[in-house]
Amino acid sequence: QIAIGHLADYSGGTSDVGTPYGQAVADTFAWINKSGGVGGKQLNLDTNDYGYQVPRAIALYKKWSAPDTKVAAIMGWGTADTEALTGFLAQDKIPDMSGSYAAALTDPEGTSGKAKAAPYNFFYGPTYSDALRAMLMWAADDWKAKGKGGKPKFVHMGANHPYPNAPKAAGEALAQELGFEVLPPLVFALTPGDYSAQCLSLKSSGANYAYLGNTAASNISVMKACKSAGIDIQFLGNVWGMDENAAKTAGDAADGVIFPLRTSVSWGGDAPGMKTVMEISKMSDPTGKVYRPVHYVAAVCSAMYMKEALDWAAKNGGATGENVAKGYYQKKDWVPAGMEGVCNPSTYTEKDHRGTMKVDLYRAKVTGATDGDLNDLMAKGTIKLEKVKTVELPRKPEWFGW
Amino acid sequence: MVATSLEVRGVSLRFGGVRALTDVSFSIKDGELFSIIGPNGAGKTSIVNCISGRYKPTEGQLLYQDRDITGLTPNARASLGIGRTFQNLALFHHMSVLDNIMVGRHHLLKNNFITGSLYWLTGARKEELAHRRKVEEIIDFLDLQSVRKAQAGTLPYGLRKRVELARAMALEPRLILLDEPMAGMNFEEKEDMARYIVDLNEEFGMTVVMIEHDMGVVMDISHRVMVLDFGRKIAEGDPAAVLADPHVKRAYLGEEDEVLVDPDDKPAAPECAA
Amino acid sequence: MAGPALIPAGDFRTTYAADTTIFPTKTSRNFAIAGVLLLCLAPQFFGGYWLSILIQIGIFSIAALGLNILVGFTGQISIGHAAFFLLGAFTSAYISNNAPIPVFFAIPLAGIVTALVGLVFGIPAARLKGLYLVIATLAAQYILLDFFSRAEWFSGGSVPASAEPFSIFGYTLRGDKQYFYVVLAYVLASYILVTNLMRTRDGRALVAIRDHYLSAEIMGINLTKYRTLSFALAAFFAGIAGALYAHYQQVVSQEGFGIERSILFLAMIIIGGTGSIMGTLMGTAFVVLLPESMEWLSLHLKGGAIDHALSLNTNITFLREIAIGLIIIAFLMFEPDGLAHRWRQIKAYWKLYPFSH
Amino acid sequence: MNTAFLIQLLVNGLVVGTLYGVVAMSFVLIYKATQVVNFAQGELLLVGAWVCWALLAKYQVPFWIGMPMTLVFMFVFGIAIQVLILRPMIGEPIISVIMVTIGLSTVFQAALKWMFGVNPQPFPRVFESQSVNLLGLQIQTVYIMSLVVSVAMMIGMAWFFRASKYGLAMRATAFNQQVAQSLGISVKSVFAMAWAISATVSAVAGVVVAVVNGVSSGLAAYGIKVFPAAILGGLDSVGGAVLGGIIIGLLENIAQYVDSQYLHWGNLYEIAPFYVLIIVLMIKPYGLFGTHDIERI
Amino acid sequence: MSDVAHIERPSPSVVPPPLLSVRNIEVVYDDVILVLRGLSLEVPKGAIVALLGANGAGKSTTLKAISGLLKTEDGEVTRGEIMFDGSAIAGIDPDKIVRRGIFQVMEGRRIVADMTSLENLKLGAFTRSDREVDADLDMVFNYFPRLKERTGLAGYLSGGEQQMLAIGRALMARPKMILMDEPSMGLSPLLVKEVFAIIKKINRDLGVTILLVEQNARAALSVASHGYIMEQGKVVLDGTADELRDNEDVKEFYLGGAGDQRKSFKNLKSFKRRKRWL
Ligand SMILES: Nc1ncnc2c1ncn2[C@@H]1O[C@H](COP(=O)(O)OP(=O)(O)OP(=O)(O)O)[C@@H](O)[C@H]1O
Ligand SMILES: Nc1ncnc2c1ncn2[C@@H]1O[C@H](COP(=O)(O)OP(=O)(O)OP(=O)(O)O)[C@@H](O)[C@H]1O
Ligand SMILES: [Mg+2]
Ligand SMILES: [Mg+2]
Repeated sequence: QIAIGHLADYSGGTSDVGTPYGQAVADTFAWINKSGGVGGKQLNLDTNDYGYQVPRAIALYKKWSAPDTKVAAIMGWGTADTEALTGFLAQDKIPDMSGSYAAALTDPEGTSGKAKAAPYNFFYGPTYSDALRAMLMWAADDWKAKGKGGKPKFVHMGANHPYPNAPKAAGEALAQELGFEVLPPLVFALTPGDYSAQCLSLKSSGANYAYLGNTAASNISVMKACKSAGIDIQFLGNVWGMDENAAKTAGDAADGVIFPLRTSVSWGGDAPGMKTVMEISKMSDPTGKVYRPVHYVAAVCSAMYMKEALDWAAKNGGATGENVAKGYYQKKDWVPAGMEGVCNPSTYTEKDHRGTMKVDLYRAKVTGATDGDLNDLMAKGTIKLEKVKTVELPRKPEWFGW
Repeated sequence: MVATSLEVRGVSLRFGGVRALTDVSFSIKDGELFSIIGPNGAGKTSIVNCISGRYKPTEGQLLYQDRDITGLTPNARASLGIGRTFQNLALFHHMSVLDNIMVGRHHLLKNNFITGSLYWLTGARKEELAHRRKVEEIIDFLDLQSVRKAQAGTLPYGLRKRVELARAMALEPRLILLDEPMAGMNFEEKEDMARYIVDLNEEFGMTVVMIEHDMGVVMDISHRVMVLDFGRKIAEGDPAAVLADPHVKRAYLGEEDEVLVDPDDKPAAPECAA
Repeated sequence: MAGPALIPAGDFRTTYAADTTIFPTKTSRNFAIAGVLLLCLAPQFFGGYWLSILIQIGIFSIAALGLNILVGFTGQISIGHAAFFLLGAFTSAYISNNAPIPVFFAIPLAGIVTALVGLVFGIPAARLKGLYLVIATLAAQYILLDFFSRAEWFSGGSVPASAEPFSIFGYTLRGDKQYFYVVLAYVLASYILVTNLMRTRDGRALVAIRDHYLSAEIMGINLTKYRTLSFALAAFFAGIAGALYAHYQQVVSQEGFGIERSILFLAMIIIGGTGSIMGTLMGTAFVVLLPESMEWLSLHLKGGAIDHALSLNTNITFLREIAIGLIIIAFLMFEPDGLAHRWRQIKAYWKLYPFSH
Repeated sequence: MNTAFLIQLLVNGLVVGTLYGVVAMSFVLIYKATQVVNFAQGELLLVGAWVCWALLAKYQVPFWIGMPMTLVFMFVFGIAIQVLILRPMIGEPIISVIMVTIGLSTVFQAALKWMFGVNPQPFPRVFESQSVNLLGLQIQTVYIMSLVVSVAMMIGMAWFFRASKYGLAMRATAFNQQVAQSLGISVKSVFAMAWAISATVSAVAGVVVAVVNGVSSGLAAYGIKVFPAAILGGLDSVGGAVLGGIIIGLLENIAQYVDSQYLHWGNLYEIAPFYVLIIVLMIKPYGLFGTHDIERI
Repeated sequence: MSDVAHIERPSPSVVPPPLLSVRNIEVVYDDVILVLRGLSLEVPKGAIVALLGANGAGKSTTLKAISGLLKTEDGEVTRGEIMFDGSAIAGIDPDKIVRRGIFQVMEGRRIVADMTSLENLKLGAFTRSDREVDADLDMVFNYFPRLKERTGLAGYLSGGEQQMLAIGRALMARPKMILMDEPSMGLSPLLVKEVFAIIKKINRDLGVTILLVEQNARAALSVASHGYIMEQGKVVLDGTADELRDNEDVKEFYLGGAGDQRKSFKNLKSFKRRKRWL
């Protein structure tokens, strides 16, 4: 048996997105086991809901890093636990495939000079910064396409907190470069509240594009407040701040928001790999009828990358943390077997953990009232995710690490 | 010539519309046992509060050992040697009796939060023990041995009053203000308390200002008495004479008074009274 | 009440010195020493998991001890303690990264810096009481966190700051087994210092202020000075604890140090018993161990008969959270004065055994 | 000087401020009667929001029936909490009771997520027109409802505490439970009443914020957010709580104005109220309307 | 308890049933501190009974045991029973006991400091729903005119004024029985007399039964018909007021000197005679 640690947040502050993500990881590993495991060995996934609390994550990690029960790898989760574990991971040589996409985690050797070395941190998907870069590029084109004159105005919105701030500098720098007028950032808290004041500021400053850096609940508040104040602005969402459920809650306020997807299609999308995803989903939903949000599909990709790294390690000297990490470096532009067309091809090297530079941008379309079951809403097409554009970012060295 | 311990000059105190004190003046000599009496709400506690710094007089001046203390904070007055007890008990409820009394010595101790924490290394221990010895003397004097380690909040009323006295004594005050030290005590306990107060005055040489409603006690042990009524001084002087004053009788004692006034049993004034 | 009656008969004191010892009896002192010695052996016996739990208990208990000075002894509630903890962590990381000062000295320095900042935020304490003060501390929490988000030079901004591993005179300690002793040393030192403080002049002044500030003032205690001082002391221990945490994790991030954590610190001392030094340690252990034991329980329920009966699977996480809340509530209903109080009663019971009164 | 912008912000501050006031009021109610800082206030609000949501969205009850049902439910719920959890704590140290409310908030958070899921949910459309125009600003209709309700409740509460026998009883209980009991006041029922009213009032606020933001566990943050409002007004003053709420609402919006027009600091919106609060408290240590402690010995 | 020293007296032919009877109660604080050790006493309907005793004897504890307030101080009646008006009241909540007609004036005034005097008095009438509350208010203001003048918060009243308020508040409840804990404490001689006159008057005019705990034994025995003396949690002596007044020990320890010759506080000897009944 190969032991894997799994940190999930089903009950804490990020449980809305943590639940589908964690479920997908659990399902994928169950499915892997069902289809024969890795190198003939079953995977023993130790799923733990740590409620987004750092001390609990550390305690769990210590369990997993103890010599006699050491895990081969960890499926991590959020910013909080990933940051807390970074130092330990490097010491103990245990790879952590997390859901925290901070650019600072992509620098395994610390060569970028922008962050500390994080040799054992991995994730699947574009960094927060790259996602924002892609959206800005789209916005620049959009502005031209609309044929409006003058400089478009861009504003970064979010709490004064590491998560929303992570892509701020990168975004503003690129916006400048692309000819945007960059407005002073607008702050709103991570919790739902009344953000009409921010909306009025948007209006008075005449902003055209606004990045919403927070998680869903507070982004919804902003979108709704701006909608009812009648403000015309193009919102740019972020990976964790916009999804089917957010669109449902925000209703027509979410109509037209652009946001990045980590996979090239969403649930039910037209891709060969989607069949595998559906199979995996049956692990916890035998009926196969439940709609799975974007985080589920992305998490399946993460877990499948981990699986292939484990595969390689098992064949090349055993599934130790060190070998698993090396497993990631073996191929270029690869997609895990069975996930074709779903996961974006990724490349990990000893020097650069930016897996993919490809960002798929989607637009939320909401037509009509959104109360009711998400399954129905998606089936009826009341809520739709439309692909807008796929941006291939160049792997620029100056974008490395931030 | 005996030095003046305290001089109160034209003190007035107002709370919004309430005139608690109006132009009260008196002076207390060193070593005197001075009583303040008066009807309820006359302003007795208020004057003591002015002396100990709890209240700031609206008008007037307070001189302690010829020094103007009107503007001083209460804690500064404690270091000058003014101690007091309270009418409605004000002990530190959750502390032991011993600690309560040790708090009284606060201004006499030197160690601080750093030297105190380092205890063995900085002499704090030595200092604490030295003062503990002093406190034990007070405990012996007031017969508090058996409750030394008890929580002050659980003591019966009478003992609490005694602990308060002990705490005030621990300050080593030159001037001690006692606000109704015998309220709520039975006769026997009053006897004890009276004895302690007399000892404070005679043995320890403290100047005592006492507010008390028990005329027997006031008559017997005080050297001089001042009477307040509606915030004004209405009489001052020799206890027997003051109590015989018809104004005082009307305002305070009630007409037919059963307290025996025995002119021969008058306490001696301080040795070298002027 | 642990009155004099509870000291076993035959244990006479002949000197005042003997009466001021930390431990009321010889046995209790021997037990304490044996306990510490046993703890010293802990790394030999415990796996990484338990060791890390012990380390966390140790670190948090230092911060909680500071908070207990403020809440338990001086009677001022603070819900900004986590921010001071974080300040200590960032400061120590900053000092050891940017100045030629080894971590060994950076930790106490961080404590001092935090104490100074605590002093500033303690100024309103001189005037405010009760809940009004609580809100001032809440403001401290927000203002400090806002500062951390802004001051990239200091905290790394959106990137977590890194902290050096603990080193002393060129020798670097690595791994939990070694770090455990660092924490143990700090815990012992902190608890002894605070115990001493509380039995000397300034400690008594703090308690006196809590019990009756008006009469404390008249007993010669400068209220302003001691109220701000207790903030500084609380911040000092929070800073030390934060620094220890920083060098344990080797990264410092804002994540997870909002009001929730401040409230958790409060939980530690209330559950342990406000105003009790040993209680602080017990309360911290309780708060750290409760989720862990629930985790353990839920793990063992998984797949069992109860699991099937209730079809728990994902629900178990919520049941576990509910259980944590309910246990805290039940505990307080059963023992509102905290663990320290129960502990004293148990001791009293055994001393008086077999007589119940 | 962008006057139109400023006026719109001020109107918004006023409107949102009354909502803060309502939550602060529910908070002050419990404090006033029991001296307990209720850290589960936000969760009470959340319970109200979810219950109303369930009635409206799940069971398709019309709003004008669903809302009163929610209020009745919350009234009973408040009593139930008091009877089951807080009653045994009567007479215990206040700080322990405060801790119990912290425990309660954990329980509520988890239980609500369990029952209603972890995803935010949209609140069914309640009013015909979502917003009305006030001085050039589109205000959500539901805020107007909260405005009306809060004013009505404020007057009611002020009367209750000043003139009614039970109001007096509640104040006496807050002062000292032992004394209250010695006067024949049932501390238990006073507390139950306080929790019941507070829960009901929070439910009103809960529904308002749910209509505006959708329902999600994050709404509980309002509980902590109104702390400054309650304090600014003075902890034991119902009218003060509402006024405190309005001031905080205005402050946030003015801060936003100053920030977006001049300073570009970023976080002034969130932080400025705290700075102002500290300054106000340094001048008026008991808030604007709080009664001073009696310092008499 | 058997060691109670009864003063022999002819028993009256008709014994009215006592309104309150406390039988052999034991009270423990905090689960460990035993304070009352088998205390019994009876208060006949319409009588004033004095309960005297040294500090810490447990007088206040006795009153709190009767009024149920013990609970609020972590105290508990562990043995014995308390009968009021024919039913057992031990263990009942204090507010219910008030509704049954026992009102305690607690030691140390305990007025509600942040309310006005008027509000305090109104609170006294909390359990009443009749229309005579206002008339009774006037009655109280008649007894204590000073209270009417002080319209500010009660917390700022002087000690004596607060005491008046506390007594007035009890009157407002119109109870069957008042338990008074040291009503004369801190009052001026003039007011002490007034208070005792009022006690007598409410007993006579309103028919209120009174259990009076007092340190001013002389005054207490002058209004009471019967008295109990407590030491260390037990009744050690009881009898009619006259009998007690004539008892040598009572004279010495409670009334201030044997014989009618009052000794001066100034010239006290330090030695103390052992109490005979111990
Ligand atoms: N802080 C205050 N605010 C308002 N009024 C006050 C304050 N302190 C005292 N008073 C008023 O001043 C008057 C004098 O009060 P004080 O306490 O000095 O009386 P006293 O002579 O000590 O009476 P007693 O013998 O009853 O204790 C009283 O009427 C009281 O109501
Ligand atoms: N809450 C409490 N916890 C523990 N012990 C208590 C408590 N209250 C009173 N006691 C103890 O009970 C005993 C009796 O106290 P009580 O107050 O009944 O005496 P008392 O006769 O009223 O005295 P006093 O005349 O001083 O008022 C005392 O020894 C006291 O220490
Ligand atoms: Mg007085
Ligand atoms: Mg008593």
